[in-house]
Amino acid sequence: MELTILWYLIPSLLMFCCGVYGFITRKNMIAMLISLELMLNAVDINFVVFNRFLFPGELEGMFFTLFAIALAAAETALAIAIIINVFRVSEKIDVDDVTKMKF
Amino acid sequence: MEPVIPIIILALPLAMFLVLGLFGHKMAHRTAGILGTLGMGVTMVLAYITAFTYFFSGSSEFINEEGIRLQSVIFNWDWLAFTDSLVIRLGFLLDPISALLLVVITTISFMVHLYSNGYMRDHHGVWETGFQRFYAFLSLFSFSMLGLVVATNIFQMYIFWELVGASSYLLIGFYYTKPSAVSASKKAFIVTRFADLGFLIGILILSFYTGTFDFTNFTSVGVEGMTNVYQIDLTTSEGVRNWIATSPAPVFMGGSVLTWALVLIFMGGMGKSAMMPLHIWLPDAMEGPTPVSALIHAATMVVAGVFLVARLFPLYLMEEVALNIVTVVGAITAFYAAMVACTQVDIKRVLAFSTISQIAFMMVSLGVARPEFHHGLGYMAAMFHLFTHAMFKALLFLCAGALIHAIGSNDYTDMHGLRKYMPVTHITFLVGCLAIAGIIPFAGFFSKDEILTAVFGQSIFWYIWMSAVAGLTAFYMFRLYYLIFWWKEHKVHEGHHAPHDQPWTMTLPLVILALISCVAGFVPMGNLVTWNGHPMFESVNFFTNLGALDWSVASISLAVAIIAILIATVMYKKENPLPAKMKNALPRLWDWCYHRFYWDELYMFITHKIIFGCISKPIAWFDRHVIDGSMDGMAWVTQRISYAIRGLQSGNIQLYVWIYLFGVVLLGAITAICLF
Amino acid sequence: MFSNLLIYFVVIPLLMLAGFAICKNIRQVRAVAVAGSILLMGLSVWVLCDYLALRAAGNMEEMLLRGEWTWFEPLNIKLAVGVDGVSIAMLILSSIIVFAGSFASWKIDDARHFFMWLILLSTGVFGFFISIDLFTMFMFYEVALIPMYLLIGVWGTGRKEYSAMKLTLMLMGGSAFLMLSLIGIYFHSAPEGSQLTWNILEISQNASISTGWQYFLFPMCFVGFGVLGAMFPFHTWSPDGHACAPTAVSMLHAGVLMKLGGYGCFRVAMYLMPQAANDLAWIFLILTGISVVYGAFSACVQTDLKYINAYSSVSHCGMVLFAILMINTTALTGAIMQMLSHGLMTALFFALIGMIYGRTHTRDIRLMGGLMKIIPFLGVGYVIAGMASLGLPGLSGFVAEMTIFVGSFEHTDMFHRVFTIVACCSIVITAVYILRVVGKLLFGPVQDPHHAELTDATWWERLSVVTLIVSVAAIGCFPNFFESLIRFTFSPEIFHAIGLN
Amino acid sequence: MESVGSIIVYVVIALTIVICSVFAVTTRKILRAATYLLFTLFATAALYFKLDYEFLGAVQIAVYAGGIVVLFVFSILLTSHPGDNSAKLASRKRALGLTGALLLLIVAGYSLVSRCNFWSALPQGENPPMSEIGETLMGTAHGQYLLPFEAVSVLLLACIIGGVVVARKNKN
Repeated sequence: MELTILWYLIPSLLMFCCGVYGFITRKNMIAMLISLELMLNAVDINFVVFNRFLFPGELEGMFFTLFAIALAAAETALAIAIIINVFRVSEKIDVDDVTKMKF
Repeated sequence: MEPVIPIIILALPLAMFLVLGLFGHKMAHRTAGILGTLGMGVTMVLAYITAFTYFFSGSSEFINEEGIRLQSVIFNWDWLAFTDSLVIRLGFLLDPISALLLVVITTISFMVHLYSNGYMRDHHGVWETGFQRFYAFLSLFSFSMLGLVVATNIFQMYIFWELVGASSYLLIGFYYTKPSAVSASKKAFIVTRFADLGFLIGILILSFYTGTFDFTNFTSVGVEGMTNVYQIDLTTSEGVRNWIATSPAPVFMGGSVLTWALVLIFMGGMGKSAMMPLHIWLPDAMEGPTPVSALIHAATMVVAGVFLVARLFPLYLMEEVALNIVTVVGAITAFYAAMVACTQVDIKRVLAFSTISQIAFMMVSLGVARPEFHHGLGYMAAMFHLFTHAMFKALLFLCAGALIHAIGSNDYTDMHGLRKYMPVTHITFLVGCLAIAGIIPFAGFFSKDEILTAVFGQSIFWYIWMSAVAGLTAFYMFRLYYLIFWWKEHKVHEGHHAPHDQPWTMTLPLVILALISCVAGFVPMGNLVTWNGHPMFESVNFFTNLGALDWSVASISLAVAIIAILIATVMYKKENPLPAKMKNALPRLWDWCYHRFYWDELYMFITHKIIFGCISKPIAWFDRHVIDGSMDGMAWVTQRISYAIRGLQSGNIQLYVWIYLFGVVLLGAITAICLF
Repeated sequence: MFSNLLIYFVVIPLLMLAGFAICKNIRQVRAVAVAGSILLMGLSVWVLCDYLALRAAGNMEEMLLRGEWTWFEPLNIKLAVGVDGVSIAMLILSSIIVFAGSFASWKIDDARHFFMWLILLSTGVFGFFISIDLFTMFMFYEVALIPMYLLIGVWGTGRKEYSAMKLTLMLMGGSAFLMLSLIGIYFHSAPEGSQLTWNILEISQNASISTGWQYFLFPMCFVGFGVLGAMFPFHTWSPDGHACAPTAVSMLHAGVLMKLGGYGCFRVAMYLMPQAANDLAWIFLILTGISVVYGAFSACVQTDLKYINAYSSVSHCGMVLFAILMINTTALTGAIMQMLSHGLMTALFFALIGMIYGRTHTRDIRLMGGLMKIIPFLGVGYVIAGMASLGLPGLSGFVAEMTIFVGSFEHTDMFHRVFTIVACCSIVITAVYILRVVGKLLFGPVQDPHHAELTDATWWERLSVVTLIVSVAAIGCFPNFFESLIRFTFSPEIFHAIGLN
Repeated sequence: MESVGSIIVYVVIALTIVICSVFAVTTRKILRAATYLLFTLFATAALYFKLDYEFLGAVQIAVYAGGIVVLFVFSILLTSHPGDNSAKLASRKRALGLTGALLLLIVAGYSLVSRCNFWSALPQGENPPMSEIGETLMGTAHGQYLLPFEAVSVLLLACIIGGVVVARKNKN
């Protein structure tokens, strides 16, 4: 059996769908953030896989993933800071409670 | 002629208006009165000089070797150039009728200025409020009227035509705290404005097809070898007619363009001269101070319509239809106004209707004038009557003013038997009545006789009709005379002193005008004013007019007048039940006459119910609710939609994500399906 | 750049704005406003003299005192200025009204900010009249419109927020059309392959807008400007807007801003797209013909002084557009005269209404009466304004209307004739509503005993009113000067639409 | 032809990824979700190793698994009360999530399966040497990444400051 590109992409797709499901259904903002990380990770995998399979000599995909990881780290840190701040104000971190940022 | 004097004639009243209008309220009443009167006096003298120069100097500018009087443009300044040929000029055209009118206007105006010094204060010598304003307006009116009669082109005439309308408005509404005066002034302005609309459109038509505004281009040819001197010549008018007949679209809705233009211009004249059915403003205009009625609404402004037709007379000769319309309108108006005058109670109203009737006489006279008949006798007769009528009607109005001033009421029911208390007024009023009734040798006799002769020459039917009107005239004037000065003895009210004659400032004009009314008939008008400047007589002396009478006509009209006066004497000299009997015998007719044939009600209905109620109000409603409503509606719909889609912006991030995802999936699905 | 005289029409107001920014009290604000407006008046007279001198010296160019400074190279946008007789007439009108308006708002609340916005507005107005670059023109046009929102919304009376919003939205709606058409014109401004331009003189010279495009762009452009010119049925911002605006704003708005509409209509729409102007004029002629009569009839039954005047403006401004659409020299000259005349007399009207309202605190004519006896100066002013409006000879309304009528009558076909006569009828209706107001408001017995104690005009009010009356009378008495100033622009060689007609 | 060992490794990795992802989003205990996330990240790192990207795998473990997950755990501890479970999901919400995820899965899976016609085996490749990675990251020539690197470093700095500012306790 040959492990073609498809075999690598399918777990990544499933991971992404899990992320989507989690992001839509979770109430807890940290849990939503976790789902977000899943999605990001799935994307990272894709970059790496495409890079490896289609352009074996190049490093673009790898670097993109590298930067994505850095960005994810930054984003998580900031999001968590916000969440903690929200928690201080409302003692809860449910996303339904933070709907004032509209209109 | 040097233009200095004509310029001053126009400039002086204007200057008086500006001075009195701007600084009048800082002046003493007496100063303002004297200033205004003096200004007008000087103007009068200058106008006399001008007219005298014109008629009698024999200068080649004014009369040629054959004795034909010429039109002379003294000055003509460009005021507004629409195109190269269509230029409004302000100028001074001196010809027989303008010279005549200069004399009439300045004379009456001066008399009125003088008279108002006494009239515009009460018995204790307290000046009327706004006395200075009154003089300012009088000066404005005189300026405008003078400008009107000396107009060199039809647009200048229109300009001053509007100005006299405005000054008439201001003067009728002089007692502006009185609602009736305010509404009368408004009515006068709007009715004449409506007529002016016709005038304006007429001007537009005429000027468009002829490419000129100048009167001299319509009616005259230039005199060879002289600039600015013209002679009336029918070939010019024929040229105009033929030119229009060959221009594009010479016919409009059945009438030739020239007919339309002339009829529309005549409509302007009908408005100003209070011809039926545009007469309704004049009786109401009597709300103004009586001197104003004498000046504007009897002697000068109201004859502007006659003057207008006379000015364009050679053009009117080109269109028989237009002249016939003038005749018919005049004849009907004359009869109507005379009928109404027989029943009115307010003495100024009687005089107002009498004025309408007399102006209608002039119109008829113009309407029947033809060059074939006695060198256009009707034209001369109209001008003659204009002149004499101005004198005796101003006299009558000033007498009425004296009576009103003394009694404090306009109705003859408050007067009766005043002959002993006010002898001067009595005599002068009687002179006026005799003049208007057409008793020899007073002024009215001659002019009215000429008119009747002219009518007789054209149509027997209208001759009988106009003679009847003349009889009615004599009847209602003497009815008025008897009801004021005779009927029953005056009872002195408690606490009132007996009425008495007035101060000299008021008496003097009465006497002067009465004297003029006695002798004006002997002015040999046939040699001074004719439609084409041709003199009617070989030579003239004091009795020319008398000698020229057509006694077959004159004796009949004299007889009619005397019979009418006798009837009036029988009915009204002593208090008796005859008038009441007559009223009861013809109740319907009397009612209609008394209510002026319900014209005012008809107009009220048209303006209030139809124009305001059925046009203006619906339009205003339409604007507020439909037009504005549709704009507001658009705003409303936008707002509704905004509110509706605002729910999507719920703040629920998960929903946003789902929608976003849905969109992405949808796009992906579409792409996937389309690509495979 | 500063050697060009015209640029100072923008520079002076901007300096005035800076001046207001550092003013400490109302006296200084007034001083700046008066000094600035006098400077502007002087400048406009100077420009007039310069212009006349150049013309007398035989300079027959279309526009004089031209200048050009690029400010966005890639799109060829320039600040291009230049004037002809019409623009000069408009500049003089604007400066007179700004002057009178400054005096009319002597006692306004929060004067500093009020004047800042007012002067910003007039910057736009002046800029609009001197520009010959479409883009700059449009920019100034917007600068003139936007402050109106704040001026009405903050300093107005009555339903001011609603009116301000309505006015701004409707005018913005017009601007949207306008912008579309201006951009359209830009992209057809030059023949294929050569440099596109915004400069109206060059566009007119190139004459490269195809007839099809003209048919598309002309209506948009005309409607865009027509909204500001209160063309039926886009006029409803005007009654509400005027009714709620403070005095000086009403004056400036009716007096000058509405003229932007008419000016734009002929300077942009008709001048650049002569073919479409000729072919499509009839559509707008119907609308403006309706405007003229419709506004007059509406005014007859209004009870609010400002509404009466606003509807009368609809009628008179309708006359402006009506005359423009007649496309001949006389009528177009008349249209500009009517703009001048209407600008001055409406400003006068609004000034007087503001002054009366400031005293009686009502604008309902049913609640007032006999004011002539109590406040004679204002009363006389009002009568004069009314007389000007109904076309009394010697005042400006007459010459303007007569020029229009004479010009309109040059068309011999039934369609034009009928509309000319319909327009003529408005002079009667005008008399009806003017006299109705004058009769109710000024004459008759005093309605409200409280009014008996009112005081007559103060010196600054007198100054404002007298300035306007003198201007109205000057035009009315010496019309030939103004008409010959204007007429040059409308020769068939310059204004191609006339040649095609 | 892939070696059996390699296939087994792949299967283990893939199963871990899928199962742990599913658990990470379905478990009701938040701390467990973080733990499942950790496993998923490890599995991803293993995938990178398997694809010969050792440096990337190391970074994945260090930053993601080591850094971010710790951050999560800390924040969970800071914000949740003891014994706190996530509330039960409303069925509407679950349906929403499921439809979204499944739709995505179907569409993406379909296009993936139908479009992935480049059935190539894993090409021969080498683990990029560390020096090459370093040069690529630090170079300024074409295809080198100094500028993004700097940008990311600035971003991280901003992030640190932002985090401090946002999370700082208000004085009042």
